[in-house]
Amino acid sequence: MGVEYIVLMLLGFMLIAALIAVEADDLLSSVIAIGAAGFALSVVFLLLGAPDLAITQVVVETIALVLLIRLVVTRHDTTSEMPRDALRTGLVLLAGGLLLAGAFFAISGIGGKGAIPPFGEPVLGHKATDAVPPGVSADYLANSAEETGAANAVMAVLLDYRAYDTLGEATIIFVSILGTYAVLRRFGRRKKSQETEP
Amino acid sequence: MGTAIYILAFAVLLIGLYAVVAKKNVIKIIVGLLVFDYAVNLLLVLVGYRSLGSEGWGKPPILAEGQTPAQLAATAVDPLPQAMVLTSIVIGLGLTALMVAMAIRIYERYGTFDTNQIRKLRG
Amino acid sequence: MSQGMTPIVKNTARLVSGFIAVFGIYIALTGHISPGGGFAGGVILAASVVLIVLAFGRETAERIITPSQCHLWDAAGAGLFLAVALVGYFAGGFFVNFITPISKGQVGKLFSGGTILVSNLFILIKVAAGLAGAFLALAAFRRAGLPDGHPKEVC
Amino acid sequence: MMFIVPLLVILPLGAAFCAVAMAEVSFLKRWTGSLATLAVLANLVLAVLLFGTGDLKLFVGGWGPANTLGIEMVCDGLSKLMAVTINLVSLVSFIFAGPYMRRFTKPWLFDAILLIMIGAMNGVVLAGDLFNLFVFLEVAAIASYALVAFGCEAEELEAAFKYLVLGTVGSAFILMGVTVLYSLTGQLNMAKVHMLLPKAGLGSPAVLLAAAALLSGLALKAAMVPFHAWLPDAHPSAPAPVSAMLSGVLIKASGVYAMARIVFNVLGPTPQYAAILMTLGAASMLIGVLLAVGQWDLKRLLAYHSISQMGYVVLVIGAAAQVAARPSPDMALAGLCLFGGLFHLLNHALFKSLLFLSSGSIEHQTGTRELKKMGGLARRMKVTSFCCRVGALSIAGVPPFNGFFSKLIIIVALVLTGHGVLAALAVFVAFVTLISFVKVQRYALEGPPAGLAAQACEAPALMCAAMVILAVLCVATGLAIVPLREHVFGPAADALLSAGRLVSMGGAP
Repeated sequence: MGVEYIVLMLLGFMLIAALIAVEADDLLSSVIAIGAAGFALSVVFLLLGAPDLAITQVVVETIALVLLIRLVVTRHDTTSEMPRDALRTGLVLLAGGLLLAGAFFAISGIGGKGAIPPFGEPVLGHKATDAVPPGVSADYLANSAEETGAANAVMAVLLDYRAYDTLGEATIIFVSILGTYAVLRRFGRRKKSQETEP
Repeated sequence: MGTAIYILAFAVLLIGLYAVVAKKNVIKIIVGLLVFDYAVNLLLVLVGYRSLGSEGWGKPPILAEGQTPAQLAATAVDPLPQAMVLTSIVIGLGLTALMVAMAIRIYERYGTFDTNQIRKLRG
Repeated sequence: MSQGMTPIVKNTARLVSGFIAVFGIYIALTGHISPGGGFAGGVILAASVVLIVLAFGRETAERIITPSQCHLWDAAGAGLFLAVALVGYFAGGFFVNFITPISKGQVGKLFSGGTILVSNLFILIKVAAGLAGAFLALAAFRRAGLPDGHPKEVC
Repeated sequence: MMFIVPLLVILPLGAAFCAVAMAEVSFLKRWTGSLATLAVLANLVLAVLLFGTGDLKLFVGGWGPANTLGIEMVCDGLSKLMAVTINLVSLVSFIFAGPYMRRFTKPWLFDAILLIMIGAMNGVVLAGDLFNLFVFLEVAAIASYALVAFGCEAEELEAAFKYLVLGTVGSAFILMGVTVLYSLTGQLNMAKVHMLLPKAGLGSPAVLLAAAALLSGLALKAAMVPFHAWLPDAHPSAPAPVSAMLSGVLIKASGVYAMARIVFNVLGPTPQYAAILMTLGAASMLIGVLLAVGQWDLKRLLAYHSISQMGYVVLVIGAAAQVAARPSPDMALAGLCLFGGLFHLLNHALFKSLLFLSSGSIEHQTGTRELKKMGGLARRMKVTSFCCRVGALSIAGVPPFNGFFSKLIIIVALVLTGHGVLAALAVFVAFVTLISFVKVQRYALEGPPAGLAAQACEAPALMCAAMVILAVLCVATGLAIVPLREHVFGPAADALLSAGRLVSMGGAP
């Protein structure tokens, strides 16, 4: 059985899990369903030749799940099911339909050249003489071991060729954690009497 | 087959979008954003996958013992989208922590996750 | 909740949290030769702190690492990663891999990849300390409940 | 001079890391604000120094230029203009924040987060790589979510959450667009993508999908009208220096600037993209100002005016794209359009941050933002009300001030490109803006002192100093229009129009 079928089945599972997560009445089941979708995604990553991503996705998913479960488990949900906002839902469905149709045209290549390359045939596989040459990744694969000394090409890209992006990534974690501290301060403003002290 | 995989990825993305716009609960909105994030990451990895036809699946872009870089370049999947997804996953984690903190404070201030009751601002 | 969970959970947590921490460090340090890397390793290392907070409660966890130590390690990790980028100026420019030209190492062995190994280490410190600190802050907030005087708008 | 370019990003980030470490040391804790101000001042000096050089292109890590393996940082005329604007407004905001933030707890957190936002915005305007652009957009966005929620009150948390949700959706769309472009070309470097896109088919569905995703994501960040819902909540909820930064530079750097870059330097201007930009711009211009007129909350009123004024910029950038997309483009006319747009962008950064800072000063002294509860402040707070008047006259487009010149150029450019109706609309919007600010003057500054304003006294000296700097600049930029066009806006417009100049190697790949 080809990898396509397994990926397709896992994506179907993800789709169902995401639907349950969005539509479940109980917030805890919703959060657990999103965890299931995340773990299915990590298996998809593993099958598609991305073990780095699979590891990261699993551990990130675990931490996110712990955070979300602790968030919902002690808090009482008082959401009353309101009659649906028909206009909003309709607009979303309309926009979503347009997006899906556009994506379908962009993927299936109706309208001649310029479609997203078919699944399994990325630009990387082009020949150097094609109209669109294979791009930077071919160079990464061929030269990363020689140029950076790292056997793992993903790490070579992440921490050497494109290390500047990784600085941004580290800053994102840094600033979101500072933001967490800022949001969790018990008092945002001082009382009048405390204002004089810096 | 390939088209079906892409369309499924876009369908997951749409579910996330639907939850963000139409749901009236802070947790549901967070869940929708997570689904949205998954779908975009998935799309990036799909774009970089290379199948080798009859010779099997695309290999991870990691140089194995005794393999030459030329062999790797002929069989491995694209490493650049993977580096991008790694960044994107980390962004997702940071956002999740921030969203959870905000949800805790919103619950503390309003006593509910219902966005119909969280409406001090006029929009 | 202040005493944590049952003894079974506590003993298991005591047993495995060390292994989890070591595994996180291993994942980070071998990131350039096998799957993993500093981010995954850092999150795993933070997960061991999360496990201790869940099993024993926040006070016990703060005996291992306090929130203010978390801040310091967090800033130090980020600053050291930036320093790696800045040292590159002496080798020709911003973010230049300055170790590879000196000693390349053997591809596939631990000491290879130049700054990649060093950067992974600093990212490990940064991510682990940051996430552990954020989780401690979230845990502290949860226990405290509402403050006695509900804050009033002062201005 | 090449070494300066990364420093613009590194200095604020490094200072932020230092500030967090300093906060744990008791005797250094109160100096984080000074450190931040110094870092931003150094940044401003470096950004001004860059004007002495030509276009700088730097491959980070030395991985270029042969096959663009690394990330390219591009510092052309437009990047320099944006970098100076960002660092100038940031410096003024930090000067203002010194006394203002004493009212909040843990001001070091504020300093660190705002420094990261400034560094990230510098990163955005210096990026020559699509994914790098996305990463720094995201850093700036996350920092701004945290800053909007900084006060921790119910409204602030709610506004921040709304902003976070919409901002994240926008970012995800941007990443989707980048993904599609990468799948078509195998490159992330903007110049290379621009070069390879015609081979993939410019009007093909995949490119249009990418363009739709990128433009809607960036329109969300720029708060263009169908996507504007978050801005009037988020900008007023933040502390005043942050409002000044968000309205003054963030929506420009991560919205309008990125949009212009993508349309001109990556996708290449076509009539369709021009039409989209002009529709977004005209709608924001009109609807923003109509929503603003009815507001009684001073900061909300200013926030709606931000939408409207950004509409002017996007409209005229769209007109420039339309001219540039013609078979035989009139580059002088397109340059005039861009000159008007970019000049208005700079002016808006100056007068809108001035107005937000003076509203913050009023709020700090009187404790209210409601126009009806103020009154008579002209006598009680002389400096603040003088600066507020300068800002109001600038935004309303009264002759000697900078807003007049940029609006005039925009209207002339619209007439010359053959959009008489849009020009008339722009005049109408300018008129409504004037009325709206007459209302502010009438209720806040003139008249008998109302309850809360009666005991108000002048704001601390540093806050006044910050406002006076901006007020002087508002007048100065209006008077120095000719040299500015020659040395600043001309190269900036060239950077957008000559997309080929971004190509570092030239020739076939």
